[in-house]
Amino acid sequence: MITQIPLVYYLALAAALFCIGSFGALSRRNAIAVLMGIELMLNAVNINLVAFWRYGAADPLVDQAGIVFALFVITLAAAEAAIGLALIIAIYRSRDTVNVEEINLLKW
Amino acid sequence: MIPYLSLITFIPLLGAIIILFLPNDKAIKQFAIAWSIIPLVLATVAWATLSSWAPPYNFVYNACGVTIDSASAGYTFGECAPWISTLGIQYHLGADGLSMPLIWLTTLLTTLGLFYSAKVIQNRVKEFFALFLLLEVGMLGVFVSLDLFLFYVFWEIGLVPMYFLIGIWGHDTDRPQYAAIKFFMYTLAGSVFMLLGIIALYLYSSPNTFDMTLLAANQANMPFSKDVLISSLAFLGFFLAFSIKMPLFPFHTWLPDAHTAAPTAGSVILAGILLKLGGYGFFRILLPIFPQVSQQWAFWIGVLAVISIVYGALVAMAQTDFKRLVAYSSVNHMGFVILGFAAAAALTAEQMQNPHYINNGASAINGAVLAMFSHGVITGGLFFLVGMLYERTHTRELALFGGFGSQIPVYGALLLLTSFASLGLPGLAGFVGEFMVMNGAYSTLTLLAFIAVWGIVFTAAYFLWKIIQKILLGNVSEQWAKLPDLKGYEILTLAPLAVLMFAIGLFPNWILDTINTASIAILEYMKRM
Amino acid sequence: MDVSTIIAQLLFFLVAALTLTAAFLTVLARNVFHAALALVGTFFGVAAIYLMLEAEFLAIVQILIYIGAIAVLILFAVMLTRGLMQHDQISFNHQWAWVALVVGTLFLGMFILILQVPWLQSGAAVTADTVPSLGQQLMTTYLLPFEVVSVLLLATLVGAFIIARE
Amino acid sequence: MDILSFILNPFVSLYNLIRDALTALLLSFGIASDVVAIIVFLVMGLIVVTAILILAPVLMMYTTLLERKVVARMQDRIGPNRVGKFGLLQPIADMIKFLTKEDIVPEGVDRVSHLLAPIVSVIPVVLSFAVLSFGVGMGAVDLNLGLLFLMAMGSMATIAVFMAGFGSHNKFALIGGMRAAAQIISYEIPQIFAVAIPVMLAGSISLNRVIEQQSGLFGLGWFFFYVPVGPIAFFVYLLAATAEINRVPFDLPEAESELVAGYHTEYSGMKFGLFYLAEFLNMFIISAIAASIFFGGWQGPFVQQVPALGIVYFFGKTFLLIIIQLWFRGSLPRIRVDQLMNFGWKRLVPVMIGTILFTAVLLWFYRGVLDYLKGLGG
Amino acid sequence: MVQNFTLFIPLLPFLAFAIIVLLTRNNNRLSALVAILSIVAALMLSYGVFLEALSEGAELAANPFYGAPIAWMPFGGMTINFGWYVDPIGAAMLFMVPTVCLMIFIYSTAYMRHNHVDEHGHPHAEDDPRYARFFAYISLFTAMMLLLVVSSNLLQFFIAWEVMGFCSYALIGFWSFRGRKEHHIDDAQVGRARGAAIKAFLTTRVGDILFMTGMILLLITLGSLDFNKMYDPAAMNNMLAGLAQPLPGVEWPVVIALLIFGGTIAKSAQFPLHIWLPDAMEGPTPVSALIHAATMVSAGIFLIIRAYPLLEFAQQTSGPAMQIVAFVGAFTALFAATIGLAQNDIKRVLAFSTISQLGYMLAALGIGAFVSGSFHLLTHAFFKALLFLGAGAVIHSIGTNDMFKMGGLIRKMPITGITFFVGAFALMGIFPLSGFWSKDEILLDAMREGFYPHAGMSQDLFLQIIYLMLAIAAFLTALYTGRQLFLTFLGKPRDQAAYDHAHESPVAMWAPLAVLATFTVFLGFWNTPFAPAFFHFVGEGGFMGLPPFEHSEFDPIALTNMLVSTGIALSGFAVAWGLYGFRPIQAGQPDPLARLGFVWKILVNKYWLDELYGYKINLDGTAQPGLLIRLVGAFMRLCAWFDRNVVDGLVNLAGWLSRILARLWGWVDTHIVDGLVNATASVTGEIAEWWRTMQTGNVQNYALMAMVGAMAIAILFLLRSFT
Repeated sequence: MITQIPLVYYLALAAALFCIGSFGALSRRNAIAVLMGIELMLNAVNINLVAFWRYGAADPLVDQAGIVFALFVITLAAAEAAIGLALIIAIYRSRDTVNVEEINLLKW
Repeated sequence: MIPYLSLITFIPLLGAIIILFLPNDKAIKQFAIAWSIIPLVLATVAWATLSSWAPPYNFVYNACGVTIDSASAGYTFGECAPWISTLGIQYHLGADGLSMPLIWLTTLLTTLGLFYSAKVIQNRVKEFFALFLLLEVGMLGVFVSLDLFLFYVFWEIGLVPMYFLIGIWGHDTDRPQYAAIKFFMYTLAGSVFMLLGIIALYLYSSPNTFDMTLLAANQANMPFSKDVLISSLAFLGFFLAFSIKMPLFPFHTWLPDAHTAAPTAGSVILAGILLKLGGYGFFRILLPIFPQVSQQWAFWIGVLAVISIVYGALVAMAQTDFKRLVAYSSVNHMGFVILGFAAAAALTAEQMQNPHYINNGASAINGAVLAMFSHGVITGGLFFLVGMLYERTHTRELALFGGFGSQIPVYGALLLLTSFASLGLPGLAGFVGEFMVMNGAYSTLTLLAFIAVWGIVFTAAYFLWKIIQKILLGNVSEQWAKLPDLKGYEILTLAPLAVLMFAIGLFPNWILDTINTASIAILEYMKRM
Repeated sequence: MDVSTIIAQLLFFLVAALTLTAAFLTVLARNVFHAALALVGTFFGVAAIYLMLEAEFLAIVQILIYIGAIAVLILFAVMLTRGLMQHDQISFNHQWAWVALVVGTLFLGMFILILQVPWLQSGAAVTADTVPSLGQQLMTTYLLPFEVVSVLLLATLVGAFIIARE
Repeated sequence: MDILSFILNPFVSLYNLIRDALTALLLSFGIASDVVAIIVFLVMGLIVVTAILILAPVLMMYTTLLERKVVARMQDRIGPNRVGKFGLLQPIADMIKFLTKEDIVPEGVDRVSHLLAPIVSVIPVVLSFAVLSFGVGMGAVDLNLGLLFLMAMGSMATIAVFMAGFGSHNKFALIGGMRAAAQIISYEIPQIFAVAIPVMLAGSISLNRVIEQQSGLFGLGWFFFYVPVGPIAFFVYLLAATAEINRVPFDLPEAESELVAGYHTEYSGMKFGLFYLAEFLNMFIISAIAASIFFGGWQGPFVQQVPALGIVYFFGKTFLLIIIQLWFRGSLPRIRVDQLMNFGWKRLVPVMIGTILFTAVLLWFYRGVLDYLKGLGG
Repeated sequence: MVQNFTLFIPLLPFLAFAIIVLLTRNNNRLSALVAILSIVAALMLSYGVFLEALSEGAELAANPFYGAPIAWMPFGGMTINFGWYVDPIGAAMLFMVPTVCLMIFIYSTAYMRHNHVDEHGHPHAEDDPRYARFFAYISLFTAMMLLLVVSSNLLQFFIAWEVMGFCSYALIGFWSFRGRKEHHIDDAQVGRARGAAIKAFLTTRVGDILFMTGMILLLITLGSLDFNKMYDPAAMNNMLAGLAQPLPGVEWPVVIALLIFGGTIAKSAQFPLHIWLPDAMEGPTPVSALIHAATMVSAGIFLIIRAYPLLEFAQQTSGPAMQIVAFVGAFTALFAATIGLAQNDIKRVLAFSTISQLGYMLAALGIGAFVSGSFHLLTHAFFKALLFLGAGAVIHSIGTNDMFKMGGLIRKMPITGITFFVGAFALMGIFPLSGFWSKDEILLDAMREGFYPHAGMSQDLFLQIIYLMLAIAAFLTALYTGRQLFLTFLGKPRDQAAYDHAHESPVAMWAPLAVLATFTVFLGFWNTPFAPAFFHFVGEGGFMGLPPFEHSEFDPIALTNMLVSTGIALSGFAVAWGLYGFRPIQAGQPDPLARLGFVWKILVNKYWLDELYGYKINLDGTAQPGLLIRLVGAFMRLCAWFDRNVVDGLVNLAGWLSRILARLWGWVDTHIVDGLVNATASVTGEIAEWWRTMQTGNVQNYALMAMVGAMAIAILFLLRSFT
């Protein structure tokens, strides 16, 4: 399997996924959708990490930095989702909205 | 390399500081318990790491410019930093099979003590828990330091919190202030002599050093070992400090007062750990650094040990107060530790050449250290049990009890277990240490050993007659008809100790393996006398 | 190009197309619930990509954590905040056009850049099970980050609990 | 192949027989050997998949019968006894009923979610069958991450529950779905912790390795017997897994007194049937996992000599555990939501963390003893 | 290869103990079931080992089942390992111990249910309040007995030995405390049990100390405690070279052997440490049967069996170790038999007969009749357990121990009565019960060695004395056993109320009796003078590194001995008949033997040994410590006074002196430095005012800007790398 697909494919896929994700993160009004966009971006990064591990590591058994980083990213994503969603729910409770544009208390 | 020992030692200090800023009693209690688990976990990991390096070690200890190869010492986790460089005082930590079990026991008993105290202590909570953690720092520091000066500092640190624990939280009927001052002054008097000894060692060593590892490794070439007077005096200083702490007859009278007056957790720590500081000193300092002097005085120390054993048992038998009885039982049991020391110290130069005697010497040291460990576990448990009974009945007068075996069966079962562990029933913790000590003692001090062994009968007698018969057997009087059995948290406090009693008694190998490496190392030092 | 290469590449394109479609749906769907379901699809696609990259462990972890935990959390949040987002409401904010422009540029730039580089065509063969050595490395080489992440997770646990508490 | 080994190990022998015959047949047609290998691989895969796809519904059908019978006996009734001897044909009648019932799609449902939810609920369960080991050498796939895979599949059930709850456009369904999801993700943690104990003892996360490690003591060296961690882990696993699949006493999402039928309120006909299928297969799967990792799976006395015994042992243990869950159902009342959450987070999780630490310490100190035990008589 | 699982034999009952204590202690039936299941499993396993051992035959003696895989106690370069060691005699024990234990477990399920009459006059049978605990203790006890039998070295042996001591303590004192609702025991019973338990533990502790001392000295001199090593003559010879002599003219081997024998003296209740065993009868009767008759006390004999080569070695090299053993044994056999004559308590008679029979075994071992002694150990276990259980059934049925309140019970309790007769005849040594064969062998060995020496040896006066003592003891045994039979089962009922109350026991109690009776009848044929199968198994394989024992042919001497010993037994029984059976004792009539006067008084008071160094426990539960204990108590009080007034007084004196000194000191003030610097920066506020308009407050806006910025930096970076 690995021998037949060039690395570029993965990178292109990851780039596309990253861009789609960032579009979602930057343009959706619903805070939860924003979070989903961020998750997509993190996934794109992970694809890159794993792909580089698979193609770049001299010995994939010995040098698993890519996998390890991907794992950490997943962990961080979980933490981020938990905290982020908790925040969203808290905001929803106090301000009755999850629209990001309406949550701008911190402006000048 | 993770600085396990520094972490273990100073994390409680950090906890004590944090406690000062916590708002309410509940938070303080929960925090203190949770926090004290951290050093326990670290100590467990450290011990596991140590024991996973099965001998022969494939590493070389290298810290503070001391390089010790695998043959002669089992130190690990070395940490070193200059401290007071003009005097060559260093922050030198290290642990080996001798200190590691005691470190672990300290962290365990502290956690249990805090856990139990959280339910019992209601006044001046913040001070209590902060002081308790501070106490842990002092005790752990003694066990980890390899520099005499540092050793002395930690030794004294431990005194202060204990003084307050006894003085403030002691039971009013037991003259807590008197007991606290007696404890403090007596121990301090001893440690002043130790300080003199330390200074003597520093002045009469070349190059001048406070480093225990260097002193032990090169003691044969040091000036103090060539000067009989100096080494005898220095030995005497250390010996006084340690035997007061142990305590050895006739320096033991602070002990029943302090134990009786202290709050339950304080008694547990006092009996479980503080006494072990003395025993630890015997094996860490006296044996490797003063092998000749030890050898000269071994017989007389053995005599004192035997007196401690037999006399302690007899005096314990005469007590009418449950807690005082348990306190005197410590004198009795610590006698075995010192007998182990004496037995190992009594090895003569030509006996050192015979592997047979070396093995029996190692047996004595192993046994003494294991006896310390299991005494900590068992007597810790006994003091918990005393405290639990006192919480219920508000008296410790043995004559008032009776029939509790059927009234509070779980308490009865645990008391039975702990008592039998204490009187040295094989299969439980107490026996293994006693057996090994006796093994060592018979090979060098045959006559003394034969006297000491009768102490075991007296020990059994006072446990059976005074504790089990008076408390558990007989009829329940109407007065105690509503006595409640142990609650969940009390069982939880005792459960780890009970498990340990079985674990040591049934399979002592896991702990002896660790201790044995240190014993071999100590004997290796002694060979160089 | 032999048959197996064609099959492999076809498979890749299939998975990639699925992933990207799901991703688009995630971003574009008006109904947040549907978006979340599409997100699950994306995660699946990424897991499949991992499988193609011979990172089975990561693929399973992806399913376990992303789908089993994160997606569920998101669905939860969607339900707890339900009723606000009406279907006829606009789902994009006022700067979406700018975003589209910037993101489009970014993608083009990255795509061109990727094509510029002579990447490796294949990696070394995986000779044995990677999981044990991964575990080994997590406990040795990457111990510190591992512990840091553990502490982070603990903090997250406490934090999420405190924030979401009423 | 001699007849004795065929009798001793029928399924594996049959599999090998077909494979060898097919290979020989194709080779005789003059097809290149590597192509033959691919074709044989595919065909054999197809056969195994078909076998599992037949096995799964049959298992489910007769588990329902078992449940009705057992619960009936506990309530001093007889249970189904009309269709067929002892009601043996009852499940088939039920299946026909499911298939022929009208498929109602209520108004206002979210059609996509509503339609997909039953299917999504079945997929992970059936996938789980792929890695189970039914007997000596009888697993479809020997995945080196088998247990992790099973856990992952278990966690996917939430999505289906959510889809059903949300898609039904019904408050009861929604509340049921949310309860189910909360419950599943909460109890997943102790469940995974509990699975970690056998994994630690075995030193492998592969289901097959875990089973093989229990071969000591004449096939009785089951991790359940590694007192005290084994029993603790098993009981926690049993509780957590029961909660994970929403069975009594943790069936809050379907609490009929409060929520009608929870997230599958709005389902009927075969869609409901699929949920039903998923529930019972889930029960089988968790029992099979428990049997494999705590009770040695197909390990037992003489299994090395008579591999066919392995199947008996495996299914015997699995069905015993299923009956235990039915016993729960027959005897325990449902608990409250807050009790459920408190129990999960404040009891099971700390207990399991402690157990894991204890196991680790045990492994540090007593690795040699464990190895001795594993080697005894095996 | 069942032998590799030998260590599981003790493990199973131990697990039962743990399970009962931790899990099932609140469920009586379940606890009993767990205990019985565990012992059945252990029994099956040990029968497996036993059969495997039998199949090895005499080969086993030279190559016993042995393994020591568990590293237990490392010190220095040495490690004491634990494991298993099964030689022929061990295998035979593995047959005997679980069998007897199983019978007693089954018996206990019924015995520990007490009949009592409630306030409405209805009879009830209810479980003892500590029923589950009872089974826990006896499971632990069984585990330890089995561990002792299979242990591979002396330390392991010692551990099992001591834990059995604990079990014995706990079980003797089983009724030493009571709650408010426990009717089945009274205050006197509580007091007696309490005293008896402590007495038993401490008395045996004295012996254990000696044993431990001997063991440690053995470890030091021999360098190992492994039985394999102990049975290695080459290793034993090194013992002589080790430490210096303890006393002039005394060598270590004899000292060690006698110290270890000290353990036996206490555990097997030999003179002078026998005083605990009669009082130990305060425990529940199954306990008396299990611990104080069949197994634990015979552990002491087993210790001598294990240490037999050491004794032989000591005898040959350094001193009369064997002779001392023989003499103590024979003396105890005679001594205890005399006391047994004057006891009225049905269990105490049996207790003294136990002491006496154990003395027999020791005498046999001491005169070198190794196989006969071992065989008597086996047969005695069966018939003594039988007797105790029968006595227990009687007590359970009529509610008293006093034989003078019994009489004629065989009509009410036929099965118990018949089995008791079987046991009693075996004890007397009546042909052809097992007791006859084993006792006869011992007497034969003594007679053959003493009166009919081999060529080249003169008649041995010592052995003749031993023979005579044993023969007199055999006569007395028949006498007091006959007395017991006539008082209990035959004659007229002397307490009509008790007699009417009596009834046959439930099946759980008489079935074990029947099984044990069967063994009692047939076990003896394992080792008859004509077909000594047991001898071939145990004695002929170069056992324990000793030369093989030789079994003499069946010759006129053997026949003579059989006739003589039968005659002794029958004459003893005849005397008993004459005193008690010919004219049955009536209620209130004194014992006919009381006519002996002062001698009788001595016997009733057990030679006043309790008053001398023991602890006398009265029937009403009070107790008087003996002279020795009073001395220790006085010394204890002296020590306490010394500690409080002299040692502590010195410390307080020092403290008082320094307080006087401390008054001379003053104290120092401390200054508190005050000072607080406040700094405010309004400039900061001004700057902030200007910058803040950049903050739109919209997070996505920020993020977009960040992204653009990042892209810009990336482009810059790319441009720089291109140039």
